[in-house]
Amino acid sequence: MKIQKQTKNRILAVLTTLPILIGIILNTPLVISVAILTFFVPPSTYYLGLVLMALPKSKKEEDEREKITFTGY
Amino acid sequence: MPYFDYLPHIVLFTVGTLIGLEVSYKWHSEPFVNKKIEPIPLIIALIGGGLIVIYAPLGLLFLGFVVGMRPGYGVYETVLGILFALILWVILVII
Amino acid sequence: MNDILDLNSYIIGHVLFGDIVPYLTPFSLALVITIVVFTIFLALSKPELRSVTRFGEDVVRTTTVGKKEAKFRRFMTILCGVALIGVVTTGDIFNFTLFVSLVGITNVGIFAVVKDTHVLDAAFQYGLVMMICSLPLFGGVALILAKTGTLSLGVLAGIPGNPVLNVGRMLLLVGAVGEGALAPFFATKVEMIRAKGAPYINMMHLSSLMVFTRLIEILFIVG
Amino acid sequence: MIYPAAGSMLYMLLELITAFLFGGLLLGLHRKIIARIQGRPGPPIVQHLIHTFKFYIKELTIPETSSMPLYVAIVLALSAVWVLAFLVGPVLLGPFSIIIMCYAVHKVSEHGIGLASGSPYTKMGSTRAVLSATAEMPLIVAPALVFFKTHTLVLSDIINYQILHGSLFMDLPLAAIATFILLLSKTPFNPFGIVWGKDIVSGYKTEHFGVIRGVMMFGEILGFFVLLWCFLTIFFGGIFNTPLTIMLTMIGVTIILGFICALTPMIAPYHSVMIQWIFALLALINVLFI
Repeated sequence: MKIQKQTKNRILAVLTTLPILIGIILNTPLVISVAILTFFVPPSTYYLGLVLMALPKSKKEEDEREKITFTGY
Repeated sequence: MPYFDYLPHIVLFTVGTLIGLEVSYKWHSEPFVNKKIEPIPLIIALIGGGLIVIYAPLGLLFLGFVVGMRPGYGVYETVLGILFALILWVILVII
Repeated sequence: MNDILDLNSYIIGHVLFGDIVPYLTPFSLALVITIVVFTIFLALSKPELRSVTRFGEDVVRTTTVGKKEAKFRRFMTILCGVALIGVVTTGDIFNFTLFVSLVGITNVGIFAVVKDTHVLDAAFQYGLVMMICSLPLFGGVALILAKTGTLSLGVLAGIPGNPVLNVGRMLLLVGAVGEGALAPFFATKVEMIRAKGAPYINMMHLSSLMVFTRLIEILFIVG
Repeated sequence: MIYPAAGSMLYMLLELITAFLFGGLLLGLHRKIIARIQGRPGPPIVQHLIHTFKFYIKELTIPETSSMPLYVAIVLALSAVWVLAFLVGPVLLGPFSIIIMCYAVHKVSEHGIGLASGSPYTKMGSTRAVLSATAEMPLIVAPALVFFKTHTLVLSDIINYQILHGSLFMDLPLAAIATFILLLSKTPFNPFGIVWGKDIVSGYKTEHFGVIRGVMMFGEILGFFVLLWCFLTIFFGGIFNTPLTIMLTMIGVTIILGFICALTPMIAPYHSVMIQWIFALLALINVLFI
């Protein structure tokens, strides 16, 4: 079974943001919070960015996306 | 003391500059030519300068509006606003 | 362990292993985690397709690292990571020098299979520098041992500095700089990293900078 | 106002956001000053932040020639390293040696970013990154001098020492200048910026756009903030030790940096390395005054 790219990115965005939220709620000890922030802030920003990027910004753009299929170099 | 004491200042200033950028592009769509002081930004700058002494984040929002205006616009207004804030600060706080 | 405390504020833990006491401070913990993460990612990455342009030709060629070559270089990369973990966690200067020379050997190993004359030339010169620098490296340690009677960093941290120790430190500095291809000897390194195979080359740069950061700490602790 | 407990996750996250926004504004100011000196109106001060957010909604394409997990992971490593440096430095006042390590790893990731895409321009940028790693020289000299003077490398102890004995700038002026050169070599459009020189398109950043460029800019903004903070705290810690004074001084230092960057041309690679070495050796002369 092949997961769609957008779904995968959404799952990863949630997975990378969750530890930060959990850390805020549970008030984790110092070393662990430093580790969590160091390891999860950049990937969470990356995956959130990927999800944001894939969202269609307007109706017109959405139509265009269906029309043009760019497959890379 | 933590740095995020100044988070409201920074956020409101940023928001102010963004609004200023948008609004001034609405006002001026022509190429940049005139170099004279405009009334509305001047009033906003003076309000900002006054508010800085009373409640700094809100003052920075208004000053940010003038700072963030289209490149070339709002320079004199900014300077006047900051000068006004300085004068007010000297009057209210030091004297 | 006063100098170690001055550098790091506290010690997370140490292993009593005879005279040699490997210890873990926030600094070495950060180093270890960095090295482990980098080693995993570098070992997992596939080598890039390098685009090459030449003067006088209007074409762009892409070349890549062969499968057999990549296999050996990946092995050397992982070995280099393991040696680096040794460099940053050890509590004994002699082990430090051994691991640093192992890092040097694996670095040459990473480039030994590249089929490119100028890269091999540069690797050969780096090997010469390494061999020459092993004399001051081990000589410095021998001086420190002769003066203080110990090689354990925990004990050395409490011994105040004196001229003989300073000479030992300078020798250690020269030796480690040569082994890790640091600042004055970076010319050979710049030639070597013109080779293909991004992950493996990156490991070499990582190794020399990690040796560098650990070296600073060791130089502060001794004396 | 209710504060989250110092050292808790929320506290650190808020500090991170503040530093990011403030650093972005500083880099925007830097660009504005350069433009003004060169007689242009220049972009608005928020432009750098707008750029960063803009890249988050741009399409990401990954070159087919790239070395795949590395291409993304190394950029994440770049920003993770500066997040760690920020948490250890300005937030927790921990050991300075970790910040040195972060700077070193930052150099490694610059190199890796250039290598991973397989483009000749990024390759050139990364080769220059290795070459300019010689700028690590002030990095060994400055902490060494500070350590010999204060007998500690823990930042909170360094600050306490300076409050008691006066700022270290008075004792180590040459080391401070060498560190300033290091700081200069990390600002955009600087004379030593051979790694992203326009003669090689954009240096190691050439192939990075879209979301990944946004993450990279996030890391760079934090890095600029951390380096400025380290410079001010280590050499002027006696005078500037509250957030307000530090932030105001950062604006001042950014203006000075802007003047320097606007008025100096880009130096050729070998000359750039040589000049940084000269300043590092000058800092070594400072040993005589301790």
